[in-house]
Amino acid sequence: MASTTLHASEPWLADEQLVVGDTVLHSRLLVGTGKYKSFEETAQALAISGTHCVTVAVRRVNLDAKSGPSLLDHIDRSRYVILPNTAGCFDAKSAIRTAELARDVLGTKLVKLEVLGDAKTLLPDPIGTLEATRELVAQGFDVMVYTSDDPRLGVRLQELGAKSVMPAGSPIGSGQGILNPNAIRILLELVTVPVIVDAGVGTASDVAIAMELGAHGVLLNTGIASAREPLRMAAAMRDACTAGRQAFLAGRIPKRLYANASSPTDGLISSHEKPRA
Amino acid sequence: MASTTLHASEPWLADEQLVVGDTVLHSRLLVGTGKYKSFEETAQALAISGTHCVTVAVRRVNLDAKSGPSLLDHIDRSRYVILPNTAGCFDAKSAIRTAELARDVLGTKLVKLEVLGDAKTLLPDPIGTLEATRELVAQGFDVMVYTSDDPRLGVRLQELGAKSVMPAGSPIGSGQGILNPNAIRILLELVTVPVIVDAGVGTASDVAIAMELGAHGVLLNTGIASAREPLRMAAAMRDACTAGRQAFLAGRIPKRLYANASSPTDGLISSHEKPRA
Amino acid sequence: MASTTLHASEPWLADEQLVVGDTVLHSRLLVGTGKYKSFEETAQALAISGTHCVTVAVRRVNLDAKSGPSLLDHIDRSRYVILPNTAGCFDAKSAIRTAELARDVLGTKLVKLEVLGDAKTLLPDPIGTLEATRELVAQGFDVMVYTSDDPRLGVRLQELGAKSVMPAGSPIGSGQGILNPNAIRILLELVTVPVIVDAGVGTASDVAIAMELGAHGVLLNTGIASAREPLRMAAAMRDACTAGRQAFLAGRIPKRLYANASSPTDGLISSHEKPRA
Amino acid sequence: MASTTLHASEPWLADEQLVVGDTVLHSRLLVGTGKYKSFEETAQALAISGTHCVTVAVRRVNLDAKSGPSLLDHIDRSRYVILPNTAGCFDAKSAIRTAELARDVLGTKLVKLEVLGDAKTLLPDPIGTLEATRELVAQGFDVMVYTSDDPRLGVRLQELGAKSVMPAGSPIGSGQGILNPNAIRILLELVTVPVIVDAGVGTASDVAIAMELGAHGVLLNTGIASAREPLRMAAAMRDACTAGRQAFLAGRIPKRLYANASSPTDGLISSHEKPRA
Amino acid sequence: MEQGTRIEIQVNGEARSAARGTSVDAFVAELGLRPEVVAIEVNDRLVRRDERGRTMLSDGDRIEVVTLVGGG
Amino acid sequence: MEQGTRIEIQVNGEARSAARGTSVDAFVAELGLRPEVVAIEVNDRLVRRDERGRTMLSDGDRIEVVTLVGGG
Amino acid sequence: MEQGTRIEIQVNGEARSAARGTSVDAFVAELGLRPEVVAIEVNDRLVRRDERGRTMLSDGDRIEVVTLVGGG
Amino acid sequence: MEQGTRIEIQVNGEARSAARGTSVDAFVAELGLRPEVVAIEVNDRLVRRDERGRTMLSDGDRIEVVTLVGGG
Repeated sequence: MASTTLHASEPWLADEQLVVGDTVLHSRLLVGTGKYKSFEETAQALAISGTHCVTVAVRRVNLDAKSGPSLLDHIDRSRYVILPNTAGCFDAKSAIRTAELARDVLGTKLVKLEVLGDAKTLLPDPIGTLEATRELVAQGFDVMVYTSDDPRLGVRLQELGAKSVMPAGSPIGSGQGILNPNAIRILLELVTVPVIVDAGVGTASDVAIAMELGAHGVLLNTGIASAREPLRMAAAMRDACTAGRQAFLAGRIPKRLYANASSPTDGLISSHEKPRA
Repeated sequence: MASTTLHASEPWLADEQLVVGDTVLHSRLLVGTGKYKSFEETAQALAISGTHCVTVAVRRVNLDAKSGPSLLDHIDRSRYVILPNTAGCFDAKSAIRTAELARDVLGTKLVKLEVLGDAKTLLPDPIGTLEATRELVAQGFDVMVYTSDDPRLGVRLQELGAKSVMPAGSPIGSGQGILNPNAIRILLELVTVPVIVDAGVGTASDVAIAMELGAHGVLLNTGIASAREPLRMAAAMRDACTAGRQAFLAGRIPKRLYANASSPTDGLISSHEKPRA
Repeated sequence: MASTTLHASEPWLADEQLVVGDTVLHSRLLVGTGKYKSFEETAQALAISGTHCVTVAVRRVNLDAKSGPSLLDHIDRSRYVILPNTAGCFDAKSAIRTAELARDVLGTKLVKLEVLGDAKTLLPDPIGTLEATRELVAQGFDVMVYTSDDPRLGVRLQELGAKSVMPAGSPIGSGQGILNPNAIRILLELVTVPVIVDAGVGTASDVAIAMELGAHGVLLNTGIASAREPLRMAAAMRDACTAGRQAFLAGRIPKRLYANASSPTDGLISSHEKPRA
Repeated sequence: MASTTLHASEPWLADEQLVVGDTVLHSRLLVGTGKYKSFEETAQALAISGTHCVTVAVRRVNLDAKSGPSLLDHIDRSRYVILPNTAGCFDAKSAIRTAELARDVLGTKLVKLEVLGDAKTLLPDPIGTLEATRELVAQGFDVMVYTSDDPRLGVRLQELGAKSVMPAGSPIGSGQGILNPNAIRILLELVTVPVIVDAGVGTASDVAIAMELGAHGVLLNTGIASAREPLRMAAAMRDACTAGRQAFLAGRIPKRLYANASSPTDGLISSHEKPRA
Repeated sequence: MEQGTRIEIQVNGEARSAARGTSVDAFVAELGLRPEVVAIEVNDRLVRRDERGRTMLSDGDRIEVVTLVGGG
Repeated sequence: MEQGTRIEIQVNGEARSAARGTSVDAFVAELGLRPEVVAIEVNDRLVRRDERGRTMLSDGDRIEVVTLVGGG
Repeated sequence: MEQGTRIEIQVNGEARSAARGTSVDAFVAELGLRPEVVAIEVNDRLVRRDERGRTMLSDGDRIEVVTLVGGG
Repeated sequence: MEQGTRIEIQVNGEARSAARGTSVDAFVAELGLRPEVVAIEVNDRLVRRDERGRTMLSDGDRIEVVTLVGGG
């Protein structure tokens, strides 16, 4: 959600804040930091997006490269919550080790857990995801868990202590948006922790649709970073997130097969043809 | 589009303005004034929506009512372009008379032409619409014409001199959004005047989708006025319009069947399981 | 619909016949004869499809070619109703001349009218289509008219005397199926002559969907002729047409957000876990 | 698939048979026996559907009722493969016990495993489903397992020895068809055992769509039993299954944004208007 | 014997009367309407703002008096 | 003083009694059920078809008697 | 001095010639076409089957000869 | 006869050597890395920031040195 200042001036936009575990997030848009042309572009896109939470990955240091600038030098930690992910892990053990390494660098307990099933689809492995969730919760992490849109799997992950369930709208980087709105809707009925749609968002309307379904937030990366104009798309995603959230809260009109006049139907001037009923 | 001031501070949002005939519109969202609870609510919703162009209807004066306040008292004409419609007309002649009456009140030549086919669906009658367009253009009106999403019908209306083609996304007040994006896309390829999606918008994502298709603007009324919270929805529609427009200009990522990693795929820590290709 | 013999053995499939003007059609699938590898393949595909009505086009004789076999030698006129089209005509006059030429060859008054708007989209031109319909009806043709899915345009064509309205599901040869089921549904409410979905059918389910909407028939050509295996696809389209029609007549179950058990919910064996409500 | 006799007469419909574990199925349509008005209607619908495999449920005997006719008296076991399900079980243990009871009555090892997560959505519980699959495979059952459309969950179930993966197109009895074709398509790429779409089918086109995606079969019950005319719908589902399968094998035409003429584009008669490119 | 001094007219479909020789302008005032927010047709023909003063109503005229209202 | 000749059992959740020494086979017959269309659990354990003859019911047994019904 | 015995005509857009006094019927035969599968226009006007015999071609006529081909 | 003064280790999969008795801290410095932006595993076990000083590398150790990079 946009800042409270804005809300002071726009009371009709009043909204509760998104809270994940102990973390209060001031925006419902979470943004990744991969695939940008430069750290500068990354920082600018984050700022424009209005996000309060940015994801990062854990990777081996390149020993041959001179010790250059770090991504961390470009992310103001007083401004952003940093959410490390376990992207690239194909088994629970690697994901757990990766989460521990990230916590050691950042000193925070928030983690976005990903245990993937295969390198082609990057879809999550349900067994590894369940195992790693149990273990990381036991180790005191606030686990935000990437999963399929299987509603009962989301329930199981919440039962294991996940602080947020993050269903894929469609496969990572596929840009197909929310392929199964019905599944997201049911998941929202079944779990009580925040549901943050993760992966698959290709354009602004995908974000709006997710939020209109009642999702508590959306996480995206490729949709902005790989757009022809990332900065413009960052602004579009920002506005789509508030638009979708506000539309959800505003209560949309029902759908009908047809017609419901928006202009008065009486007081018409005398006509030669009468309307056909 | 948001104001130029805003753009000065956000150069990455640069966009050309929407021009219909001689009229420059500073927002791509056009908003109707029907179905609100009060003139006050109408005025507030218009202000929040950021629109620059508002539609009104022509109706008989109620002779029994004491001469009370007029809608016109609540629409600041220095701030808004007023677009009278011919809603409720079921033949060309009534629509032409209605346009003339509106012009006499407002002293402007802009008109939103509607010639409807029947009272049940409120879908436009193609023959009456073609006839009235020819006549009103001859009388010097700047005709913005409500039509179906038939692309070749749009071409014919442009050939007759329409200044904007306004295809229905779905039937008036149905809230079904853009039922045939393909038709809108083809229409946009075939005509050169601005294409403004009119009717059918139910919620914010519908507006975003229309703009992402490349539509030059969206006109809506019921979607805001009949929402549970009209003011909130006005803000949602405003943001969805800029979101969709900016996403269109930003150039979205292509859709794929699956997976395209957003985190680096090398530099992974040593793993016990190797990813399955 | 399949033969009456079949129905004698399957009374539950009873259905009325499709009648266009004076012509009774024994199948609701109409099939084109373009794009086949040979006249032999054409004839075999027609036979497999179970169609009773086949479309043909009118073209200049190739004067240089020796007088070879004619398509007509391969279409048994005692078995099939031949429906000539005016494909390739971009104005009313050419379409009318083409219809007259076809009638002179065949000696029948049935014609599929096409007046196209442009060579890129092959979408119908509404004005030329209205003009040619009026004229051909005056000349005593039974006009089956190709049009967009604009419901009110269909009404106008029926008012001019068309014996069947043939909306495009999607552009000719695009294989996109029914892009706007809602428009077809409304058209079916507004007109009384048979509605035959023409163009856009790509695969079997497209035919089934059209028939489930209540369409009286489907006309297709490319979907069969350009499939990898035309004969197999001819059988698929045949079955999809009967499947869709029978499903429409059978009255489908309503859609629900979720669950409606198909097995009894009582008489369960004693369980350790009780179902969660 | 229709009978081999039929194929002898229609070589172009040649298809391999569906094999699940040791069981060869002569039809790709599997049909449930719940919700019919009578055993007679059940038997007739099964016969019309052309199915070779029918599902049944296990329930307590009603001790107060006189020993009346059994469903088994109406299902000719020389004609149909009987597939008992574990519907109504909300934990692995109940499902395992139910499968054992069914095997004791039927003397066969085929079972359709369902472990449900809750009574409201009837969506499968992934953990219970994984546990029960492992145990039943160990006990020598041929397990056909009802699951969500999560592709990686399907892979895990195959790894545990399931003989068929049965993803829900949409929730049981919801009649929403295939909500996420993309998930089914990916599942089909990832597993090698037959994929049989189970649950959610509302009408004929849903079956056709499932088969066109490449599914090896479809199981349905409510779609037929609760249709207004079950016998008619049984025929519709039968034809839709063959239509969809044959269309899949035939290789459909690609989708295009627009136009691909089905009639020749040369040899047109001289025209006054030239087509617009 | 002298002729009546009033004329019978139709306004928005209702029967009304007015003094013979009433101009459109005067009639709008008589109805208590604000002239700048209405438009007038007499016998299906628009009477433009600048014609109202010099246009007199006649017996049997059908008059439409319209204004702008909320619409979409 | 001699012990009771009947045992108390639970069948599909209902209290029933049977003669001491009744086999599962005999009990199914007593219930008037067709043995080929039912399956039996005693205390959550399946009693296979071929075990029914030699399996005797005991006081307090919980018995499930099931059959196949229409389902999807 | 007597006039030419042949006329110049256009057939399906191509220049051709024919003997003066050739009927449409005769011309179709000359072209080696099967009369029952073609239709004929002369100068954009249909010459019906039953008119072919008595319709003579004239110098400068534009003739369309069409047939039915595969189409959708 | 005295033992070798250097040890062979694996760092991010590459063979390296270090002086016997090098602490993790010292080794990170040797690699020219900023200690606050990296995390270290020795033989698949995390060496926490506060353990680096007192943790000595041994011959054959497998060391992972990681940092945070852009990711989604």
